[in-house]
Amino acid sequence: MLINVPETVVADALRGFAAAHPELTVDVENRVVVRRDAPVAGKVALVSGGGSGHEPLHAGFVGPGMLSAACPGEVFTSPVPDQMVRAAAAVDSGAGVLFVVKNYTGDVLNFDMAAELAEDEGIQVAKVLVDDDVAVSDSLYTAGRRGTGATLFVEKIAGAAAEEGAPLERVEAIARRVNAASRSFGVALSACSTPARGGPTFDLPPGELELGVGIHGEPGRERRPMMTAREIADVAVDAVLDDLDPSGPVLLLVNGMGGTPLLELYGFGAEVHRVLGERGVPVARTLVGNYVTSLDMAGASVTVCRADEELLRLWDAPVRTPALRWGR
Amino acid sequence: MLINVPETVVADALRGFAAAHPELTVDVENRVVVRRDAPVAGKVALVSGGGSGHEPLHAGFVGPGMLSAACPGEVFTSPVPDQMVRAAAAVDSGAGVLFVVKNYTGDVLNFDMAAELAEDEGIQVAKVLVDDDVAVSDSLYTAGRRGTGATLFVEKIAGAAAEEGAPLERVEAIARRVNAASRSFGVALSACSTPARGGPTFDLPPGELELGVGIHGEPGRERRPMMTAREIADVAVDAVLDDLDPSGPVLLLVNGMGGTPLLELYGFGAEVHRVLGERGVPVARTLVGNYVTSLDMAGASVTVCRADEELLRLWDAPVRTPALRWGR
Amino acid sequence: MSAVLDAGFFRRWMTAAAAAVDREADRLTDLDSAIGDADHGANMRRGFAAVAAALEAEPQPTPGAVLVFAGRRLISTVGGASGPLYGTLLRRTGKALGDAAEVTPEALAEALGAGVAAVAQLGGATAGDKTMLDALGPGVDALGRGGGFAGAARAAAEGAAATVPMLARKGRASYLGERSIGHQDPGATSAALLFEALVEAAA
Amino acid sequence: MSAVLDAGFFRRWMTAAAAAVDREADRLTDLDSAIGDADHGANMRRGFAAVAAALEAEPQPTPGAVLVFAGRRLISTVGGASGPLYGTLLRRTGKALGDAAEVTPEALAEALGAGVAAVAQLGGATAGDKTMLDALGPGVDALGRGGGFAGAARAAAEGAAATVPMLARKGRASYLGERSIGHQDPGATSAALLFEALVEAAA
Ligand SMILES: Nc1ncnc2c1ncn2[C@@H]1O[C@H](COP(=O)(O)OP(=O)(O)O)[C@@H](O)[C@H]1O
Ligand SMILES: Nc1ncnc2c1ncn2[C@@H]1O[C@H](COP(=O)(O)OP(=O)(O)O)[C@@H](O)[C@H]1O
Ligand SMILES: [Mg+2]
Ligand SMILES: [Mg+2]
Ligand SMILES: [Mg+2]
Ligand SMILES: [Mg+2]
Repeated sequence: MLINVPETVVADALRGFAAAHPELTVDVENRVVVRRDAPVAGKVALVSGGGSGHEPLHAGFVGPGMLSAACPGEVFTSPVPDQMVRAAAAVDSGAGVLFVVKNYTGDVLNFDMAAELAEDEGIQVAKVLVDDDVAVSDSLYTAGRRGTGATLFVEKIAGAAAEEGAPLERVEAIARRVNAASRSFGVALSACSTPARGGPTFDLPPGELELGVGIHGEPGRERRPMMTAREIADVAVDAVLDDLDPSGPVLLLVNGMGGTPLLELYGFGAEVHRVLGERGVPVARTLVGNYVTSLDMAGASVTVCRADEELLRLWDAPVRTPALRWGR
Repeated sequence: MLINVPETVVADALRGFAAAHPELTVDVENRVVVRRDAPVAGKVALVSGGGSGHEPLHAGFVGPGMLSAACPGEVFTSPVPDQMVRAAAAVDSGAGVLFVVKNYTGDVLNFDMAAELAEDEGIQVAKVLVDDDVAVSDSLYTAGRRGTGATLFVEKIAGAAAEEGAPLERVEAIARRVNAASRSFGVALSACSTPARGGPTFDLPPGELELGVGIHGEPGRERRPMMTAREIADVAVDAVLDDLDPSGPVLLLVNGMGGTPLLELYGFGAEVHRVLGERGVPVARTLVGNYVTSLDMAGASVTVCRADEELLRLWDAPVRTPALRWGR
Repeated sequence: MSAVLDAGFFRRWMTAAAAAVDREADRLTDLDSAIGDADHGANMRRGFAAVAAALEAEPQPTPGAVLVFAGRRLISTVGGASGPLYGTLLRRTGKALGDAAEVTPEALAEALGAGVAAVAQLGGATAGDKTMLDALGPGVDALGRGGGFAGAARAAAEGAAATVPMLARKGRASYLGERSIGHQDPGATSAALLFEALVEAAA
Repeated sequence: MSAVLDAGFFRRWMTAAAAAVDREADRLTDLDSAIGDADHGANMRRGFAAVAAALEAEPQPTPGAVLVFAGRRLISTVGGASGPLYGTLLRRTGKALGDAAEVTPEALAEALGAGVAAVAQLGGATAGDKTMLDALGPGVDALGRGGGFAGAARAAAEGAAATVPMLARKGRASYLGERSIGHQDPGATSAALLFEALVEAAA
């Protein structure tokens, strides 16, 4: 691993992030990344965060048109409430703060505590839970669906709404709408290696793959002999559509887990487009790349979001962050 | 590997690229990616290309402010002259075409043949050879230094000059100047796996690394027991500075080879900034990310470019490509 | 076990807990990599190291204060699921102890019962869900039945071992469905270490 | 070897070359992965498969035409260093053969000499640089000395084997410096296959 010692990985990365992005305010000590012009008068602020190891999520999505602040935790570990409270205080203009929380027990508990503390400080807080991963059944027997690729859609689209001046309830409602309209499915062709562990988090021999993985190096729902990109696209897209059933155009994210070359990811994207075409689903916008990653895991996920005109307009709105940037 | 069969990897990726980037013209059959508005009247065109497996280089750099067209070859194999001639014909407005060629025997020979053929068709062609890799000594006993990370600097800055309306000789001169002012050094923490080979291109046990690698999965100059990010940054930056000796501000690219998580890459970037600071080299701009990759190789490279005011201005000029995008 | 427990005892407990999770961090992470995300060892080590250091710098005056303070530190330094859950366990236990300078083992057992109930409420888990509750519950029960610290540690360890055949219904392990069966829960394992640390603190 | 060689022979040569590089593609790629970029087998397979298919579709009338046509196809389909180099070898050899309907082995040896010289000029390499020239040169020389196709194939194979101890001075292997020593050059290895294919075509 290209690191110093496991203990300083997150702090080291934040120092490097600060050096590379002078356009953002990076508090390395307290682990908060903030839009330089925050608080923006009258604007609802978006705060997200989660374990590190998913870069560019979330710090790479801080900037005009998307997040106001991000709180990186330790690798694969939710940040602590102190970070979120500090972030909320730094970005709140009085118009309130939306916490974008991926649905993991740790993230939920820590953001809940933070929301209580922030409200104690007089900050109005709303929360949206992102839970798009169809590989996990949303039942009493699980912690509910995981939050994965849809996080990008929620943060981009709700961020655009906030930038347009929408009030907190409306930003929150749009964020919920995007989440409800999004589903994801992921596969792993290798495990990932966390710094603390120093090696792969599970044993996946070459020639096998895991279907239905999340983004924390955990094994998936099922192990299978290696499949082709075509076959994987069939499984992933069908799993997503089974649960979503879109009638109109969709936003598509073909997301790399970190270790899959862009060359392969684009080829996989071609197969995803093929299946969606065969299923009669028109793709309005496509994003291909490593956006919601799992360290060096080889693999990919497919996220589909049912889009109406408003969501498309907000998707196309200008965004200016380290990892996502267009318009203006 | 997330592929169908090795034989179709490049074509599959181009199909996916075309689907994801309707703003570009992608000729999948003939393997040419072209700016949609080409030829731009009066504007010098930039054409580059090289083996696939280095994505987003080069196709990801096609668009206003950077390349006019890119020609992807097979994996790690220079494209053929037919592609380059076709690209040149598609983008030439009469103002001439600059071929940006990384210094590898295959690329040089194929682009040379293409230049001859294009000139036969009445297209004015200039060429710039990128050879920034200090791990290879530029002597009679080698094919000369390899072209690696500086390619991004050359394509961005010469692309900006062309966009401003500079004539061919001037665009060529700027490209040469950027190349002459740039040096790179790379390390590998793992080999990469090419589709054709189906496995790692060489054997690198965990706990060892290769210093002085290129971007084609070839072993480097020297194998060493694993080093920390701090130590690697010392070696890489010193190798670069030894050969460059910058007095003023520099552009810095901390480039991932593909398989190293962004989290680690930013941490490595912090160490690179530290060494440069210790050596008294002010960093004017920093770019951290996977830009000139070697499939799924774990590792990173450092590219430093001595920058004057003109280069900085051209660097900051607007660019609108899939992988590099700012301004406007 | 007839002796009353003062603030020094509770500080020793936290220091022993820090040593235990440090010693066992790799095992906890290994367990977590089988059915979770391979960070439980690092999480517990980071949290209890911070607790031990903070108590060194600011030794708290009463048993309740030690635990409330330790719980807050856990919440501020651990993150993940275990940070708020263990943090709540200690805070609520500490609050239940009030501001007495010394407490009996019986009072501790009762206070721990309140702490465990708070954990169950916060996480929404119950016995048999394959979580830390499956060690915390039996440990506290044994203590309440007068089993002493050693008996509680034994019961907690047995509770942790009993999570192996369980199907996880809470936390990350639940994502695995049937594949969670056959592995010991990392949080139950660290919970058992907390009871072992009680034994050490009393020795 | 007294027989004259017609266009059919040259087409058979190209077909046999396609079969040989297809058969040996993995070995060529293995050699290239040791000191290059692991694509030489795929490159040669793709190029000669295209040549064989194109000749099937458009059988060329003369020996010279077959080789010029084949060379062009290589240039258009291979890429890398080997595409222009092998393409030039065949094109220049073909050009040197002129438009005769039949050529003698002696004429082929001479024409190949011109082809090899063109490769040396294009790539700037000389004997001993650990490239395809180290098999092409000895092969052509043996043919010129009347060693026949079999003798040429033997000499080319020996030439390829002799690259093992060489330090590479051209192509990617040169990046490795001293570490290029001890490995056989992939291009020299494929060059030897071309001479083997000559033997097959004559059989
Ligand atoms: N809802 C819950 N209730 C009680 N304990 C839980 C719950 N969810 C998780 N846990 C415990 O937390 C442990 C995992 O802790 P840790 O690995 O530190 O956090 P994370 O799961 O966020 O990575 C599990 O082994 C389990 O014992
Ligand atoms: N300058 C040169 N002159 C002659 N032959 C060369 C030269 N450079 C490379 N070669 C030959 O090309 C072979 C490599 O071909 P290939 O792997 O197909 O292309 P690339 O090196 O572009 O990947 C080498 O083994 C060597 O024999
Ligand atoms: Mg975790
Ligand atoms: Mg090659
Ligand atoms: Mg965990
Ligand atoms: Mg090669």
